[in-house]
Amino acid sequence: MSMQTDASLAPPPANDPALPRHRQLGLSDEQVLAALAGMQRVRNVDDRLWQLSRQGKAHFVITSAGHEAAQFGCAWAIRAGHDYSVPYYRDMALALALGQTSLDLLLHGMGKPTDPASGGRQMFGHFSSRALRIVSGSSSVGSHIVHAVGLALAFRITGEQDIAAITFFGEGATSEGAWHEGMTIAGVQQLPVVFVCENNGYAISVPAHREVPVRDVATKAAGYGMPGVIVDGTDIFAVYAAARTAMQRARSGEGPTLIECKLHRLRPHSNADDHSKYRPAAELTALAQHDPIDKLRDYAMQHGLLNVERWQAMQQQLKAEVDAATLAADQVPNPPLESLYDHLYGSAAEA
Amino acid sequence: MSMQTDASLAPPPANDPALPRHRQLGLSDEQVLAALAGMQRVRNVDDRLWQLSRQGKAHFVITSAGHEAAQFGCAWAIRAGHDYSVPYYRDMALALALGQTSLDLLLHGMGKPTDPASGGRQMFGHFSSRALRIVSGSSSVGSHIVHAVGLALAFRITGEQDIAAITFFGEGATSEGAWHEGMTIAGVQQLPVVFVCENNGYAISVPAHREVPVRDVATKAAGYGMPGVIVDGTDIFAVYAAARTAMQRARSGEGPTLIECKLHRLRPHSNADDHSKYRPAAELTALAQHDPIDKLRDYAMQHGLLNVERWQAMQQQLKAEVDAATLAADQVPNPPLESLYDHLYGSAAEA
Amino acid sequence: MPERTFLEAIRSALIDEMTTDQRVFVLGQDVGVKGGVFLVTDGLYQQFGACRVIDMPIAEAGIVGAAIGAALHGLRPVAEIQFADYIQPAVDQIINEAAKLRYRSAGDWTCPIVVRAPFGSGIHGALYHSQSTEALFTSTPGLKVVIPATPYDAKGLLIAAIRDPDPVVFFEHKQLYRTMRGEVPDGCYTVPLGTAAVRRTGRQISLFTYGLMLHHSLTAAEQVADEGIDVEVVDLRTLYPLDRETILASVRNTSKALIVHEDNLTGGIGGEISALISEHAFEYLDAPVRRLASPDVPATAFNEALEAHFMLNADKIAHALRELAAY
Amino acid sequence: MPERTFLEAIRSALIDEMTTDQRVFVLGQDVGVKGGVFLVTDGLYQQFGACRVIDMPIAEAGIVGAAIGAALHGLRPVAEIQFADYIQPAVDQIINEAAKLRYRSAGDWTCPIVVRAPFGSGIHGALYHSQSTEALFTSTPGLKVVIPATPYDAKGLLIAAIRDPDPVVFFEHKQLYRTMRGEVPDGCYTVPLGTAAVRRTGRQISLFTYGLMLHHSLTAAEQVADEGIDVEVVDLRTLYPLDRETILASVRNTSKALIVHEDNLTGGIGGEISALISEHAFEYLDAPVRRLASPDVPATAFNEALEAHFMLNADKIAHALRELAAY
Ligand SMILES: Cc1ncc(C[n+]2csc(CCOP(=O)(O)OP(=O)(O)O)c2C)c(N)n1
Ligand SMILES: Cc1ncc(C[n+]2csc(CCOP(=O)(O)OP(=O)(O)O)c2C)c(N)n1
Ligand SMILES: [Mg+2]
Ligand SMILES: [Mg+2]
Repeated sequence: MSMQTDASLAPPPANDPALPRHRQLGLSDEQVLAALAGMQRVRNVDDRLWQLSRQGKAHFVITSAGHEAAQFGCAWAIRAGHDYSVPYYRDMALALALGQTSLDLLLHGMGKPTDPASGGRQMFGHFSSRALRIVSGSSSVGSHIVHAVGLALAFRITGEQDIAAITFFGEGATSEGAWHEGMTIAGVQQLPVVFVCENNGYAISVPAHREVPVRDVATKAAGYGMPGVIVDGTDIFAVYAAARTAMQRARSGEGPTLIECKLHRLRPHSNADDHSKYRPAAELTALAQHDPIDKLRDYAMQHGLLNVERWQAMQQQLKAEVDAATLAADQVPNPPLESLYDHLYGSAAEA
Repeated sequence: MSMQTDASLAPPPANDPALPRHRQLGLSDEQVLAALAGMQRVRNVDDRLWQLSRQGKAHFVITSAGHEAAQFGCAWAIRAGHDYSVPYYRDMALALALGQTSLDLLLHGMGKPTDPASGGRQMFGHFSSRALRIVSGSSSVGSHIVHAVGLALAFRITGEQDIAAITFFGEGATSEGAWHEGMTIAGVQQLPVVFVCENNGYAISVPAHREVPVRDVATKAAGYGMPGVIVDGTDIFAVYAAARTAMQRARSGEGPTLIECKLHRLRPHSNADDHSKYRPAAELTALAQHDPIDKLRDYAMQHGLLNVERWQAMQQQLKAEVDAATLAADQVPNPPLESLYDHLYGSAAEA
Repeated sequence: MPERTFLEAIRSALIDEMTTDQRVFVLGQDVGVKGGVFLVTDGLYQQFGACRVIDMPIAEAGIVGAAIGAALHGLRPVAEIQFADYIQPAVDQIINEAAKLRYRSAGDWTCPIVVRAPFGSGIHGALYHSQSTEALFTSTPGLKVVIPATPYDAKGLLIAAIRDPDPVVFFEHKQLYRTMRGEVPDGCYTVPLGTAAVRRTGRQISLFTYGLMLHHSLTAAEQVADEGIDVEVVDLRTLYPLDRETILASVRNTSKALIVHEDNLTGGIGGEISALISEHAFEYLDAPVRRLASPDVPATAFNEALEAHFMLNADKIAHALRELAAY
Repeated sequence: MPERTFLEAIRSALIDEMTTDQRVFVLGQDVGVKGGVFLVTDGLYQQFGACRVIDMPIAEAGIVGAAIGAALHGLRPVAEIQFADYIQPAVDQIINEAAKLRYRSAGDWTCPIVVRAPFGSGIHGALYHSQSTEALFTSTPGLKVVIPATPYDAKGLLIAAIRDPDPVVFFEHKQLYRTMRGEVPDGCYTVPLGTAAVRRTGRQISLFTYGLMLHHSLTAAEQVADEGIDVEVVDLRTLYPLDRETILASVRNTSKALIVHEDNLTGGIGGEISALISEHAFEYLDAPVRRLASPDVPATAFNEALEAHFMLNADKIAHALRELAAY
């Protein structure tokens, strides 16, 4: 279990306004630094995948750059391996925060047979691990929400307490019929599930005002009988506070919550996309101001958790790590061809 | 074009609070009496269909009893043959209000080749007439909403002004993914379309609190960037006022509206249903108080539009009418068997 | 052994399996207090409670998707789609999600769900309460498609489907619900998925069919037996994956094949079976493989005369058998 | 005549038809400023404006449903589904609504829409950007399913589809978009729906195929030609309804048939074609009708080696042709 996920087990937060924000939330300095390192780690993997794609070694990259604080903030509220996470393709940072490694992600990106998400079967972006209770998804936008709802329904049926499911999606996904059906079932039955919208203002090229009929996705929550919360998705502490409250609500039987994290997609949708075609130049320039890693780094420095030297050392170490992971992933040979036919059906013994 | 549909062309309403409600809304005494007669006419057809089903002459009945005021109230705001109506199976009263006849409905119910809705192909409840711009629907709940939205999109594309589409559905249908997608598109593009929910509190046997996550369906409107209006669906004038406002909004380019008509299904879902199994006895007894025909009749009497003699005469005449229509429908012979293969594809000439 | 209708057999499967296995639960529209629009789940709500017999909103993708999610946590959901005609909004969940979960996670996750749906015509259901929609699912690796024809099989196959480690779409012919009776044991038993059953042995023609059409086919086989035409009738039971061995063994024996299904002719499972026979038993064939199916129109019409004209029956099947015998 | 890629041919069809007919418009995800994820609609937004080139929310049932509604008012919508893998949420609208509108209203209403979707593997798209989903639609009376293989046909068939009075699902193979070039006239012309094209005449084997596989098949036919195997290659172009006459005429001439498709073997259109041939040309056959198709797994894998192993190619087709010739 990753360090981040311990946060939700932390002692009740000390709400002393004199304390720095993370201490108010009951987070230790180490936890903050671990999150910062994790966010930078995943950004390095992101960088590396773009590079590998230009080299023809990774055929698909879908970035999490700009979304890291939202994903790490939520991860603090998730007990990986206990609560279920149902992510979407944008959630590389979440997968790492929940316990997957850079090597895991690179094996996935390079389609290697030891890819823990899919054994090299799925395109990059389909994070999965049964051990960590990260649920395997398809690429079909919005289709996974209902699985989180079904998991929550299962807890209701078995009578399990103190457990929740949490699912992630873009604002574009909230237009899908399946999303609505999942929200409806969760609302009718007041199930222990948390819905996290990573609202980056675009569905590929389509700006939010052409795909979402309201300014704030959180507004939609009222139609499903659940609270809707808006947070700054580039502020890891704001996200954590909202996610923790929502998960606690869910775990204690008070019902579902919709959290909207407002944030920015810092890079094109994928390596097949050129966002300069549809995003104004000024908007692209301004993106640098919305980097959640910079924000957390500055916070850590301001509060004396970090200094320039230590940050540089951290970065160097993380750089070495991704190099090593890339090398290791690259060396994994292709699977035997007959493995194409494996895992189509189970055996009766399983049941 | 039916009498009811002329109402929307009436002079601006006289808002004198001293006037009876229908006059305040610009409706003449004749229009009110015509609506009352229409509602009773359709109730008679309803009665007759149940009877015919017991005789094995109509194989499916789906009642509009209890929904008549909502449907007639909306019909006053629709210019049949100009605006498009996209109904659902519960909308027999609407079909009649828009210009279909008792004979049309009985031909449909008896599956006759001269059934104007489908030539005897569809089960009863699939009202359709291109001349009246009543759009043919399937039985798939919620799937027709998007067609109304597409019609509204068409007006936008062609630049037609002063025209709107209006669609009808139960509260149960609002859980369907397709409903959500239609609402979303209408909201994003602010299209000239009106959504009317006939909320009778049940989806077949499932009570609203098990199928709709909010007390009022109108609450959902906010998530789609449109106003949501609640009206007493047994009060024809309240419905008309809301529908007229919504249609005017749509026609003048101000965008969509969701109207929720609260009302009661006075009979079982269909002839295949026994609602005593799932509705409390007290609720069934109380249904008699929610009959919209009684309400309108009492109103007409109170305001001197009607007296007991005239009401009795009206009823007798309507009874004779449905008898004659039944006889006429029953005499229509079956279609030639080869007609099963007609109308599968069009000819190039059509295009 | 107690006699039960087809419908009672299915209900009995649900009750017995829910009693045996706490992981099993039922969800769908009107399955609770009402007991389902056909009363298949009648009494289950009272017996097992609202937590295991769950009335759902009108949201087919949500129903199947929720079943998938619950299965991920180890439960055994049995989802009811009220009519096979309304399974379309759930196609994405069934084909792209349930059927691919095991494969896409290289065996890490599995998805043991059952999706039940009544199908077929003959109850005046017209275009949208009569469809045979099995062809939507018989080209999806990872899925199983099961259609029982007898009360005994209905119970045994449903229990097998619930216990199966993979997703199963389970179609039940509406006309069989109350008209078909047979001996059905108390308690749990299974009929294996993926195996066809030879319902009548014969030497001249192999007739492959399933669902209601099995019964019309057996009647037809008796009709032509008097004329010296000896028909072997095979009940496919599982349409995906097909029991190739039984199909091929039968046709190698008889040398002629007729496939009968209520689904439309074009694109129905008949084409696949015909192709299999051509590919693997060509040298045994004494005649073209024939298909008899519903005409290629959207579905049966409401009008009684057109409905009767649309539907297959024993006479039409007997006619096809005679033609094939005479070839 | 100008040379165009397959993709440019499709774009040219849209531009020419939108110029000619004001009723035609395009709707889908990212079709506007971005010009579509494959750039098929690149420039259309600038040329025809936001009213006729409409970016839509991620709502496939909504997109197709809105197209249906607009068609009811007399417009000619061309809806784009971003990948054939995401057409599933729209299956209900296509099959239960569009395809049945004319029939269910006894001809009162009609539904002339086109639903375009890129399909097929070979671009490292793995399980959800590679599927061949045509089999979902080839059992639906009222619908037409069209799959072009050449730039000339892509334009002519698309214009014919737009002008057709009924709903058409139009699949475009992603691998052809940029790799396939050919002469494509300026201005509007049509290639009739429902007719197959004999791309290569031959006397020994009829090979039936469509889409990308046509090109692999033609290569394979050349490969085996040197060995004295004379193959007739038929491009089906319309999968529903099939051009039975051309199929049967060809096989009656050659006496052997091979069907090649990228879709999974089981449940693909191959079964239907094989059945048709068995039923109507049995006596002409000198060998079993053979099918060569993708293996029965969910779709191609992301791993390059597995992807290559999954995919059909000219060598595999040539191998099948040799086997059939030797029968
Ligand atoms: C059902 C479906 N339709 C379309 C697509 C193509 N597609 C992939 S990502 C995407 C945009 C999603 O936008 P959003 O939900 O806002 O997430 P973001 O990528 O912005 O994080 C689209 C349209 C898809 N994968 N699935
Ligand atoms: C897609 C779909 N699912 C299920 C059904 C079965 N069904 C028919 S009517 C109905 C209830 C609809 O309830 P509501 O929308 O509230 O309308 P009401 O009948 O109460 O007027 C259901 C579930 C259907 N026709 N279509
Ligand atoms: Mg987005
Ligand atoms: Mg209702």
